Amino acid sequence: MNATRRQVLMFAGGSAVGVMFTPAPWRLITDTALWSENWPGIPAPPRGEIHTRFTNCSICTAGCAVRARCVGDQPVELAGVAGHPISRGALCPFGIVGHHLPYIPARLKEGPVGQAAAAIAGGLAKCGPAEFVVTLDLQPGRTASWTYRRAMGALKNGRYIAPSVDAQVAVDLSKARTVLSFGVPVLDGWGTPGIVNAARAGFRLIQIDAVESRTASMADRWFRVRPNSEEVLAAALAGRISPAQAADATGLAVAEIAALAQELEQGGPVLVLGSSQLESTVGTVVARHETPVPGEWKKSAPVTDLASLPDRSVRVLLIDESMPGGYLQWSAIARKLVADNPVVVTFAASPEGYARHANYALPVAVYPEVSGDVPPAIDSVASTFRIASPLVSPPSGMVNPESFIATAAGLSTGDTLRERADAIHKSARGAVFTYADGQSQPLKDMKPDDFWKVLNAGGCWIDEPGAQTAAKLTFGTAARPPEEESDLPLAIVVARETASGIPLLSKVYRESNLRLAPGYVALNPACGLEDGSQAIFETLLGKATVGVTLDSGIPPGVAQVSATPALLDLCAAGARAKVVRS
Amino acid sequence: MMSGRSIPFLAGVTAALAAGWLAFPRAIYRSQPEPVNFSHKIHADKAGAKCEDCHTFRDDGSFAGLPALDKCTGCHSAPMGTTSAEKSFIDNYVTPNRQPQWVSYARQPENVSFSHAAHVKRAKMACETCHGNTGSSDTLRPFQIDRISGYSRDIWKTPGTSHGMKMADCVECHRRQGLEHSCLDCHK
Amino acid sequence: MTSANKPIRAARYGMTIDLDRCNGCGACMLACAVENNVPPAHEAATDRKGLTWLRVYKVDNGEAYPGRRTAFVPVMCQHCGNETPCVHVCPQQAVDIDPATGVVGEMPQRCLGCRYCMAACPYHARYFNWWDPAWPLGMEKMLNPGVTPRMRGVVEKCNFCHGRWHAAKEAAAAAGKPDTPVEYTPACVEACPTGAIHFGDLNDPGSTVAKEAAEPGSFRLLEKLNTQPKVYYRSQKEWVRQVASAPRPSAAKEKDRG
Amino acid sequence: MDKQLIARGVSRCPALKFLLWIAPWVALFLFGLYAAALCLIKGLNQTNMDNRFAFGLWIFLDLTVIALGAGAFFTGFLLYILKLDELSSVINSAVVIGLVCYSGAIAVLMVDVGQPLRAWFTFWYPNVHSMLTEVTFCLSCYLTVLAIEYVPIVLRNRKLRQIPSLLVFEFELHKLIYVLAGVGTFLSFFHQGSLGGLYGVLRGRPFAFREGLGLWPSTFFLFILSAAAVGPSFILLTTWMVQIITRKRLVRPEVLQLLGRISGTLLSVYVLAKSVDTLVWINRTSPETGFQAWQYYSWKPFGSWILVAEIVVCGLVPALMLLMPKLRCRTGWLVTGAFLACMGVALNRFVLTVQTLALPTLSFDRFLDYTPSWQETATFLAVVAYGVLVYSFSFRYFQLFPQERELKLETPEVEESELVGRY
Repeated sequence: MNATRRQVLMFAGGSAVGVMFTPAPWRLITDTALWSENWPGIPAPPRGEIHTRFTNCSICTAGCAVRARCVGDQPVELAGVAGHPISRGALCPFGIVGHHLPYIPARLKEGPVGQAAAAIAGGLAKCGPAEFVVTLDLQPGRTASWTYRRAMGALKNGRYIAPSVDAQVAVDLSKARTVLSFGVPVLDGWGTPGIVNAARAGFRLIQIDAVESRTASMADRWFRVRPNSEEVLAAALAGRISPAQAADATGLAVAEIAALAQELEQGGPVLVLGSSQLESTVGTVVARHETPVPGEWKKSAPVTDLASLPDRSVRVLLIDESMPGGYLQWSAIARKLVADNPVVVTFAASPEGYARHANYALPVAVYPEVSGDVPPAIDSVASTFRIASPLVSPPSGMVNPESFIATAAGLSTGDTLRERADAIHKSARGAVFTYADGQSQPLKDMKPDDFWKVLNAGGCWIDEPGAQTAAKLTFGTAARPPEEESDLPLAIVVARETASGIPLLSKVYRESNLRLAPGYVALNPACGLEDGSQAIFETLLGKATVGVTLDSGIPPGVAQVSATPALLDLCAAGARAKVVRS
Repeated sequence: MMSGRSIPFLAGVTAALAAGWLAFPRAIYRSQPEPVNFSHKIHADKAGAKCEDCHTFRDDGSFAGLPALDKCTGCHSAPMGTTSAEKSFIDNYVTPNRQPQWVSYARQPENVSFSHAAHVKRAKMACETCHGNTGSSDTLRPFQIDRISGYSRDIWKTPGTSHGMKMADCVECHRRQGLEHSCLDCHK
Repeated sequence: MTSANKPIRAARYGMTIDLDRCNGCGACMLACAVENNVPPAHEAATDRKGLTWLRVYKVDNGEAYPGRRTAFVPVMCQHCGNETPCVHVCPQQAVDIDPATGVVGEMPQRCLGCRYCMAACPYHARYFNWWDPAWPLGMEKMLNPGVTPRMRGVVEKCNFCHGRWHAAKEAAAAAGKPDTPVEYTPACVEACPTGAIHFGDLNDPGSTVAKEAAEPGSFRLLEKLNTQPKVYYRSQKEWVRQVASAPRPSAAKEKDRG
Repeated sequence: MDKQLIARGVSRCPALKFLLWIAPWVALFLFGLYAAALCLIKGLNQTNMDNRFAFGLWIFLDLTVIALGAGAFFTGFLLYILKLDELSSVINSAVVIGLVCYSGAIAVLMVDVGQPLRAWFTFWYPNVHSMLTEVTFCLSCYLTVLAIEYVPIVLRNRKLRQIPSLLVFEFELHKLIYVLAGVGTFLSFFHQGSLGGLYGVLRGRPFAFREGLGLWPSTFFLFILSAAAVGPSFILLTTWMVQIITRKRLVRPEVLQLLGRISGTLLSVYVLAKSVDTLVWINRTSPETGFQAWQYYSWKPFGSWILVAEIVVCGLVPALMLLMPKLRCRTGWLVTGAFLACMGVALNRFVLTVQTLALPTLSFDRFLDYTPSWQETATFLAVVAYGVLVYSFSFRYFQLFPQERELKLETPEVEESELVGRY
């Protein structure tokens, strides 16, 4: 018994010794090490031929030209198009990761298309004489926008609503020697990066900002005023009120205001942004020619704003947020809806916008899946026409809001983009810049088909510059009088530099503290909350859970709120808030 | 000491040696047949003389690697000859226009950045130097893949050559050329 | 490692970054992540467990409102040229410096994840993969074939976009052009909308970087450590040049998030 | 039931009692293994380390444990090379402690690296310039030495002695002991040093960076000295503790006092060297790299008190305690002194590991804090438990203290009855 046990042990010992003299153990440690190079879960990038394709970015109206490095037909890297007369090769951080937009985690995958159509038809039938069918277009000025206006025009009580009405006025940064900005993020997502950077050396930037925004920190001069007191300062500079009055409201010294006023005297031409009180020097603002459209499109609903509608009058509301622009607070919209079950349909890529309130949320394709034109940028002195042509194919089940709304309104449309392009070609104005060869040629030397081809393969039509005028440019959020009285401790400042849900943007707001993350509120470090902690954000309109970011650039008594719809819905103009530990 | 008591010990040693040298080297690989029984030899004679005729370079200098079906259908739109291999190729791939899923014997690990242009065009190396006699083979030997690391058997030893395609083999040649600078020369 | 190598026309790739132009938009950080297949953050990741080969820091002069000034400092691997701290601490030659380019290279597949190099790096330019990389379903189709994704448990860092270097080298080989040094542009340089970053061969006196690096306003981070970084920063503002020196505990106290 | 395994002439507690003693340690050990498994399977995201705190609890305690384990080589050195025969009465215990410390430390290191499957690359593609390579080689070699030194202790077990071939083997092995002691000493000196060098070479971390004396930075030599100094202290401590726990007299008091004296002497040398080094660093090394030394201590909680605590309270004070014969002969003072000495080294390793990483290097850095996660703590506790277990078994079945038998005969029978205590 004992003996056999010993034999077994010796056999084992023997094989242990023996195996050391075979390749087995050494090969096994090598192989396990090699396995750790490509163990499960580590994707292998697709191989294939490298192509270059061109398009225009339609994330915002800057519509920067994009050069896409593609493997097979899959875009893997986006960059600007050098030599482009408008975007000048620049691309903003969001544009750089634009091709990841289809992969936002919260993307709408499907929606009740049939039911929505039926509900709309029902709503149209039920629509009384004093009731309206409304299309709210968050990004006006597109060809699709024209289709909406035509569709609403085709209905007897259709209305077309857009957040910003005046689309034809543009600024000419190259003409300004001083830019006076009331809370407008001039250097950070307001205009076309290429244009702003090219002009930057030419003007002195004076930023009026309640917090140290990225623009404020890069401005030549930054005046920190009390939140929502920008317009008071503007009034003082316009001479409507005395510097003393302004001083109390803004928290600036009288001397400072006087000095600023003088600076503007000498610093002309002055371009004023974000104020309804001050007018820019003639020359810094231009009235662009309208990008031509087919004549028959003209008989369509005018562009109006929400205020023009009486309360409780909207029976059917169709919202196109497929290309998000300015966001209208929901409470303002809800006030306009009829009392007995109105029909609200939104066309959205993400459930985080109006989809939270609509009866039907229909999924749409996003950049760079879908073909659509980008309205001219605010700082482009000439009208433009550029098409964001798709780089990838959209997932199935996506709805095209343009044709959906047209059909709902009984309007028959063809290929509207092509019709628009032909109309532009007929005008024979301006020039066409082709991305592939970097050449620019007059439109009149081009055949319609070539023009159309260029537009889709990466090209841009640029009109002749518009006439110089003067205007009050109140875009951004020029502070309106508070809509409510509230004794909450914090004044609200909305950060327009918010990142969308593109996964890789975590680099700039979670893996570093460069930008304010969506759903976050920035507070002064002395606020008593921990950096990165969760808290309850509360205004008179309600409360929401937010993340807290501590930023010494935010003065005490101020909360800088990321412009996510859920938070914007809580922030009426001039509203105050409190942030408490959750 | 060398008494009967050490017999089990020696038995153990022998068993281990046998297993390690005979069984293990076979067991470690998994075999996978190529989709079509392709003869490089015949094609070298009949179709194109040079490897580059099928294993082409793209305009940008990158290497296309294994040819796609359209290369074949240039001649094989209809059966050429009556071999069963020919028939199955036509039936399974040409007629339904399906890409044959070739497996590359010489597929390098993902983190290797190998430039055929640099070796073939700049250094004027012959394909055989690394790929051995594959070009003159009459049949496609089954593709053998390491069960654990998932790398091709040729990486360890390429038939028809005295070497494999391990890093050591690359380094050895680069060192002779005095062209060995840093890891990222060849790794990505 | 290098044994009796052919004499090469050695390049010394370097960068100059104009801090007066940088407006902290973050385009460089994202372009870098896209180019180098750096995965999006794991939900538990923070700015201390993240992967940002290139990280833009927001710095200020430590003063309160009227006097307060802010600048943005992009920090990537500084590619130290002298006693490169990370190179000689790595126990298994996963880090080396390329004599042909001066680029400090790191091989994640050789790395055992001891993180000694991270402790050694004064610029915190090295990042550890605390998680296996993960992309939203389908997004891995958009990975760059020029760079391998890394696995969990290894260190990685900026290598001046070596994927692009390889591509340029191959193109040169195909076209029969000389390949040392090859001309190429790293992703961050290409992406910077304000053109604040320049890249080139510091050994070539004609190059922009060589010229700019020699200008008075240019400086390097922690120069006194004598690690001879190849990334030069430039600013006309005295206080901005100060950020290159050792920390100021008093001021740094309240400097929490920027 | 395990009577025939226990050495003749010594008494050990009943098996049941022994089981009760080890049960909690086994539990702790298993819990720790679970935590370690988490780190290995899910990855190091289970820890609270991060890109800035690349090293944490594990490295700190590894350095400490290895310093304390130095008793093994240094006692061996004194006994076999310098022929201090009194020490033969603790050498076995010293070897076991060394084995435990080193194997434990290496086990934790395997969890600490992100890719343990590639750890062997260090042997295959070694970077000879790296201190860590030096450490890895010496540690693994010395662990082997310790294992070989441990074998005779095992083989002298009553049961195993019955196998003649093993007896022969043991005898042959014992002849090697001088060689082993020599090799061990050399290796240990070397890796204790390279562990110090680990930080001294960090040019990028001016707080840790030290100028070189010859090939190595000063910390290289300081680590050797400090390790040699506290090694004996730790053996003294453990022996004393075992005596308390087992309520047995295992070694003569003189032996402990001798250990104390050795410790004290070396400690005073170390304190002197350390002070000189610190002064040079404050006045030359650090300023030259652009860092004023006072800066480091302006980040709370790491005030200059930490320097005082390290050099005076846990350096000079215990050195004096152990050097003064009057104090040394009182167990209380002796043990306290030894304890303080060990604390001092622990503190030194803590400062080099944690404070070095906590301090900012760039002007826009933050001063960082770090608290180990439960997985980190548990993993390390597993090593402690493992140590206790190995030691307990060794003590029960092997002859760790040769003097124990004689001392037992000397002790009067009366006490014997109740002295057959625990163990």
